[in-house]
Amino acid sequence: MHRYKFVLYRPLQFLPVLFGISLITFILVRLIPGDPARVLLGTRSTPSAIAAIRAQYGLDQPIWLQYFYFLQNLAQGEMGKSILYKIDVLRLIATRIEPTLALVLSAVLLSLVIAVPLASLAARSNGGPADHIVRFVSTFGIGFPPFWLALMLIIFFSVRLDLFPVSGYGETVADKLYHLILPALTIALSLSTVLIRSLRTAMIAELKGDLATAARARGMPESIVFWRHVMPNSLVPTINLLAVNIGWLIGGTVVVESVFALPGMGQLLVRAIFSRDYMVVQGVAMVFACATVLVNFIADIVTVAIDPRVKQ
Amino acid sequence: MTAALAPAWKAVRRRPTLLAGLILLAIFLFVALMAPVIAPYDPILQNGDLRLQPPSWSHPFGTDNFGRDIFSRVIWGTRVDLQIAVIGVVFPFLIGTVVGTLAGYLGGKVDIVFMRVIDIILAFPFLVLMLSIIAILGPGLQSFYIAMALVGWVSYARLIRAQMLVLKTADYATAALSLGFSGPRIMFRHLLPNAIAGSVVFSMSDCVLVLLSGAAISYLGLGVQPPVAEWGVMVAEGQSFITTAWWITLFPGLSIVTLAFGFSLTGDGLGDLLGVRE
Amino acid sequence: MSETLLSVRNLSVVFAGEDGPRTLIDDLSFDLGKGEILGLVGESGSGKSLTCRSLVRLMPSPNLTIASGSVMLDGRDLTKAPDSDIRAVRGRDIGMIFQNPTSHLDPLMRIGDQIAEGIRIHRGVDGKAARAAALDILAQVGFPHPARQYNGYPHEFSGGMRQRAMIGVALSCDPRILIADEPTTALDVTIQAQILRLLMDLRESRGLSVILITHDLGIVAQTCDRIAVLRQGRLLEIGDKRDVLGRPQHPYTRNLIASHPSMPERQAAFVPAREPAIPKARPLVEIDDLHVRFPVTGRSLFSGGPREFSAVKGVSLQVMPGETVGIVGESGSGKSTLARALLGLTPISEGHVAFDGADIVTERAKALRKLRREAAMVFQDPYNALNPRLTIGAMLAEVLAVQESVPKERIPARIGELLDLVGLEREFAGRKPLSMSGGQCQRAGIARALAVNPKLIVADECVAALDVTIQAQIVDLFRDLKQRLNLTLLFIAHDLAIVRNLCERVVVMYHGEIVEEGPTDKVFAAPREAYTQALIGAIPDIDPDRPLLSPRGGDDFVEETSGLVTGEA
Amino acid sequence: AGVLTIGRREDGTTFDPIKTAQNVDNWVFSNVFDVLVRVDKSGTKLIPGLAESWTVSDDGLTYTFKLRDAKFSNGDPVTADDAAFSILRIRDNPGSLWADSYKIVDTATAADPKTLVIKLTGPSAPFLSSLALPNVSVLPKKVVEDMGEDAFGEAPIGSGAFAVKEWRRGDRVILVKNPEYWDAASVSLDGVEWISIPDDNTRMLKVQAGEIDTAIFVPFSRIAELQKDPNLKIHLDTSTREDHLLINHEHGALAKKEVRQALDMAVDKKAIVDAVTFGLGEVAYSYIPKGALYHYADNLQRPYDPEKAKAMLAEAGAADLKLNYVVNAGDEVDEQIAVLLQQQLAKAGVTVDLQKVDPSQSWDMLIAGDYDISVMYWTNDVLDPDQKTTFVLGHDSNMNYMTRYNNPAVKDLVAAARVEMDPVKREQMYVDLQKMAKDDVNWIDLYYSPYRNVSRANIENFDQNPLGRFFLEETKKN
Ligand SMILES: Nc1ncnc2c1ncn2[C@@H]1O[C@H](COP(=O)(O)OP(=O)(O)OP(=O)(O)O)[C@@H](O)[C@H]1O
Ligand SMILES: Nc1ncnc2c1ncn2[C@@H]1O[C@H](COP(=O)(O)OP(=O)(O)OP(=O)(O)O)[C@@H](O)[C@H]1O
Ligand SMILES: [Mg+2]
Ligand SMILES: [Mg+2]
Repeated sequence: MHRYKFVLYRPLQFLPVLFGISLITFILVRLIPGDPARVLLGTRSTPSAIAAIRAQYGLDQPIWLQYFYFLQNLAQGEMGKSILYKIDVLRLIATRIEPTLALVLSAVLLSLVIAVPLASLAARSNGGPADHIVRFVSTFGIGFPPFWLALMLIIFFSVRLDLFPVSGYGETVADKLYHLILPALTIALSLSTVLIRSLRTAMIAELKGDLATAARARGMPESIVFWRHVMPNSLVPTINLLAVNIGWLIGGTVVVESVFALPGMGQLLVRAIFSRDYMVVQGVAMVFACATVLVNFIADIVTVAIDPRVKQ
Repeated sequence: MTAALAPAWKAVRRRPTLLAGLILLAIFLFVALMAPVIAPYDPILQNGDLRLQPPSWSHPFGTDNFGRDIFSRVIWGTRVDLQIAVIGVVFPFLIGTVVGTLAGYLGGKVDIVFMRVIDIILAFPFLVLMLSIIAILGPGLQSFYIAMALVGWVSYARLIRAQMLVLKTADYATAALSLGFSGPRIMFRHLLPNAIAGSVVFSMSDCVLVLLSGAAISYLGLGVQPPVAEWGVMVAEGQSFITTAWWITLFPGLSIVTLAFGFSLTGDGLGDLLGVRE
Repeated sequence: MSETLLSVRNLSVVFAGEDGPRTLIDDLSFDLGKGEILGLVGESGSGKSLTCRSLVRLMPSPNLTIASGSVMLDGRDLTKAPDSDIRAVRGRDIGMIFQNPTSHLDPLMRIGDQIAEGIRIHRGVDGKAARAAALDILAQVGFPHPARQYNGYPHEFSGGMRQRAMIGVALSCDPRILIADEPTTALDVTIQAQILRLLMDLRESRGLSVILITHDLGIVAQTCDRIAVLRQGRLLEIGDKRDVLGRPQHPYTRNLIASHPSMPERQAAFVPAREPAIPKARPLVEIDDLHVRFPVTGRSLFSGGPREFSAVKGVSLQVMPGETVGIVGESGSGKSTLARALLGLTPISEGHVAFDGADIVTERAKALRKLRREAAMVFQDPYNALNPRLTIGAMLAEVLAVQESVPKERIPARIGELLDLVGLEREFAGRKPLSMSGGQCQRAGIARALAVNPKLIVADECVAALDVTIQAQIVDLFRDLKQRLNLTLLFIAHDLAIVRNLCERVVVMYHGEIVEEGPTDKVFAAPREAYTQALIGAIPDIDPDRPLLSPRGGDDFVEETSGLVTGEA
Repeated sequence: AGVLTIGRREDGTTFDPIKTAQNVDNWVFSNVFDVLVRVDKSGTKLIPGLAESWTVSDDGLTYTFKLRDAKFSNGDPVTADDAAFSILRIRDNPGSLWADSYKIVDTATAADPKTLVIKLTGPSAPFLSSLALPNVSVLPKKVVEDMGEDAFGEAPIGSGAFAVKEWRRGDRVILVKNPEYWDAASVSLDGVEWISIPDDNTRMLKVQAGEIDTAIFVPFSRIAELQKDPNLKIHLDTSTREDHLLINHEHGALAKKEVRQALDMAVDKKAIVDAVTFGLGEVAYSYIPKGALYHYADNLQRPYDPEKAKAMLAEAGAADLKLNYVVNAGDEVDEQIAVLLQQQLAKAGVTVDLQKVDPSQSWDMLIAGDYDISVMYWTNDVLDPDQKTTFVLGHDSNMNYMTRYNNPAVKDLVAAARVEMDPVKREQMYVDLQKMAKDDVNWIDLYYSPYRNVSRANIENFDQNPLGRFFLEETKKN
């Protein structure tokens, strides 16, 4: 099983990446003009109050020292304290991570459920009416701004038809899933257009390719040619594309979270940036980065599992 | 000139997708260039008496909450949005091409360093970067371009690098080397032109991504400075009227979708023409 | 001819192009007997593959249609049979094996499963029985350890084994007719001989009828019963191989036969004008105990095993000015690496290479300057060797400009001269590689090599990709240039026949080492090493009466390539 | 009976009242904690809270409060000790954002379990009303000390009408009726859920769909539409919010009073009220908003007259005035005003460059004086006008709310009004201040606007006072 050996040593390669990200974020957020203390105090801020708050959160220390403390904390599995929420960043993130995770997962699943059959349909009727319709819809669908799409879905499905809740996040698992349908659909609609296009192209290439020819030359029925040979081979390039997109999604759900009032990480991040809650920005960035790295890692594992040629 | 274009025209004519895409883009370009002539009203002039008028003959797309003519705003917005799509892609494209070429061709340490940087950027949450840069430099297009350029080049670099890795083993690269051609000459004159097709095709879908990112930024209220007419901002601002004055969001929204459609079609067509599979 | 199994009558295939229809197969008729091997030969693009695909209606593109004619099998016309019937014919009656096993085998599926799949579908048996049958087939096609190799993936096997697997997959449906489309073009001569032998054995044991497509007359001569010669979609002649080879009717066939490197005429054309190498001259190229190692990628931090792979291990060689040296050896034996190392294109790990007295290791700058101006390379794939975006003229002009070998204003004239030298019309200066044939591209590549006024030309497999007739032309061109310009030529090939009739001296490489070296005629007449014997023995000779393989000559080497090759880098 | 669900923009940040200055937090504190002294519904009168009654010594330095029999939600009685602890804590705690406002407190002691004595370092007219601030709510000393501040900030114990049952961060705060509340009998709701729904559209759609009972922060643009819905009730409650245009008095021509007066005349406030608030706002003419104590209704209103403004500018030598206008990004209303003002000022020959910046950054720019004009707003936390007056006109550390307005006479009057204990004299002083500020144009008053809330038709008594407090203990869900 030496093909899978990278599972052991790859995580070591993550460390420099995460270190780089922590450093860049650290510098970046401190370059932003504005002061968390002032944001906290709002309109009634006075210089003495500001100085007190800055001292309390160590913001009056030299920046390299602040970074040193940050790393020191990190080594002990801590990420500092939120200035706005007054609790540990990790605890704060723990309370907000689930909706984002659930949203991304369900959106990805939903987009696969939409994309795989449609791409198959289009590829198999290459040049036919079904193909034209799928191509048109997927090409056209790429350009919809997500927040607009989201509002349209709410107005249509929730207000007109009263099928789904307008917004929010439920309490029980079933309730949560029910609340996630529309937000996931919003993301899935745009994600699936990308997947459809990639998958369809790969499938058409495979259907015309040597592999399919060889299978047909053996008298294999078209269904076997498609499902056993064309499909797996077309999936390989799509997995990577999907991984990249999930990476984007993880940090980019804020608009959908905001429209559907999902108490997730995206909203946390935006508010943290606006209120200069340095530690929270830092923590969320690290979590997002870890998630992205992890997704790519998983994609690599899946690719290796599907495609025996790939060596990492 | 015409003679040189003839084969290109022939190639385009045989591809309805490409043709449709190019025509769409050409229309937008025309509208953008001719905006002062085409637009019936001043896009930023407010008229308190004409607020929230539904579409009519005098205001085909209606008016917004300031009584500004949406049709004129959409037309002027073409300028800004075309610019967003193009500039938002050109810089990443240039940076990515150079980096990808160097990393792919030179390999070794250069490659390792660039690949690590790329790893970091890929894992870097885009939103953090975008919002920080906007916060640092202030909202507006230049911050947006910078943020896009800082992140966007990665895709191009990766595409070009992958091509370069293949092409540098091509016999004509070896031949050039054995003939004593300089590294830059081999990279940029011989290999790059053969490696770039994939990036050109990708840049079209990238234009769409840039447009949508711009719209998302507008949603968060960090888009272009008012009162400039920009579609993303128009959609975002018109949101509050979505149930009462649908036309405020619909027309700029449709413009984004249509322009994106134009880029996608062109990208598909180019991919077909250049034999690129994404 | 034995009882007719398949009968093709007046077959025409038309391509509906944008500039109107084009007939690609024109009124083709032939029969295939039971248990017969029919050879289909012809230059590239003559329609060999298309003909065979038409038999089972597997057109490569929907724009290609069978316009007329019939293909009769068991009294049915396959061109008119319904789709479901034709599907039953494919594989079950007519199996196909293809030139490129890598792309025709499913990379994601185990070899054994690919064979079992056909068995399950066509014979309707369950998984277990299918597996047993697949193991049986694996053994039949020469897998030494079927049970273990059943679970291998295509990429884990060598090219020869992949081709065997491909044949196994075709056999899984138990066909009566096997169409083999250039099954050995991508393989080394020794492996090629094994595969051809396998096909002949299968014909014996299963009573298969085989259509063997090839462009190598030698292969046809040694394996087929009858030969059909195709050109531009038309059948020029068909008949018993002895008749066709011995008394070719059509001038094109005669030309084809005359071009074959093993033909006596072509060998005679070689003038052993061994102007006794001027003894006082020092060698132009001196290679001394050269080692080239590549770092092995894909090894993890923790795994042991070698970090390096030696492609060239301790090679020493001297080439005198004006000499023509052939380097032969199977694929991967290090020929190209040696060539690249001596041109300073690959870092040298150990040892010395000197060009015209300048050592590339110790006096790198000087040696490279000399090399870039006095040595040039010609490559295997004529298309890949030319930048597709530059016209031939632009390409040559660039070389001349960079080398500053001629004054700027003389460049156009010089381009003309170069084109003349390699026998290309001057109008080719304005053409791009894609609008040229392989042979023309190869000439342009040679022109580029000549543009530097070289003392040394290294030709790496420069004719392997070309049709025999073109091959012969290029070889003649080299011979001519060599004499006119007093070139030193290092000619790398795995086709020994060509080396035999072009080179004075031959070097045989095996696994990165020189195993034999000497004057061509001597080596060919009396090879010392078993490996050389095997190589030579495996050359398909156009003489139909020579056996395909010198009896079990290369057995020592069969083992080398038959196992899983996963251990290799 | 029933649970009232309220949709708001943002989730709260903490339940430790001294550590936040955000309205989202304060509005919930009012329901969970109780203060010694409350502000009534009109927003202009102090009424008893936990203190049943109080007396002030003649020198105005000693306040004695009599506490009522109240209990925290954990059943412990509310004692004077708790009250003293809370007041000293807001003054002394390093994390307190309000320390400055309570520096006036010298000592706070429990004379007996139900009697609290507070001594001030000097007389202060606004002191009593500052005790109505939710941030100085009475906390259970023992619980805070046992749990630790941080833990208390997440799961607080208070003596308000409701108790925190669960806080799902980013999503909602779930409150249940506090049976120990001293007036529990009159509380009708079983509980309240404050739900955060950041997107304005979604929040409105959610009430329209009946998924929540009420929503606050209704955008101006949606009022008319929602009013038509028979299932909904729109609540436009008087607020103390005032939007104004800050002017940097130190920048060139803006130092001249005439120039500022000209700008005041060049701004068509009515047009802003119409376009931005859809007529729901009211043109502002004093820095003390309508609905607040000592508001001067007859203050000067300069007419809109761009021609005259232009002439005045020319006369003052500022004919081609160029102004740098810092706009808060992401605030729909701010951006709209900016666009309008730009066009209006252009009519008076003033060129305005809009510079949109992130809100947290605009603060820095205003403080640094890196602007010419900028729109800001202020909502009162306390009934007494002193707090705002000090910030805006008192020449304190904030440079008169970043305007750098400088008028020694005004400065002295502000200080005097702070210690004037006679309400009648004091009112006159504030009227004078309003006149003086208007004359100097310390800034340009733009408009007053109401709180805009919407509820389902079955919700009764869903009221907000001008200081923002929701009287949920009176709300009924039918
Ligand atoms: N898909 C296709 N579309 C159009 N023309 C085709 C297609 N495939 C093959 N042809 C044309 O058909 C002719 C015969 O091609 P075919 O592949 O049969 O040649 P071949 O004899 O097998 O050559 P080679 O030795 O190179 O394999 C060629 O002229 C080729 O250009
Ligand atoms: N850049 C490289 N990195 C790693 N290994 C290499 C590299 N180039 C060549 N090799 C390995 O060195 C060995 C010799 O390769 P080389 O190309 O010299 O063989 P060859 O004799 O020219 O074969 P062919 O007939 O297929 O051209 C092969 O096993 C090859 O895989
Ligand atoms: Mg062929
Ligand atoms: Mg080679």
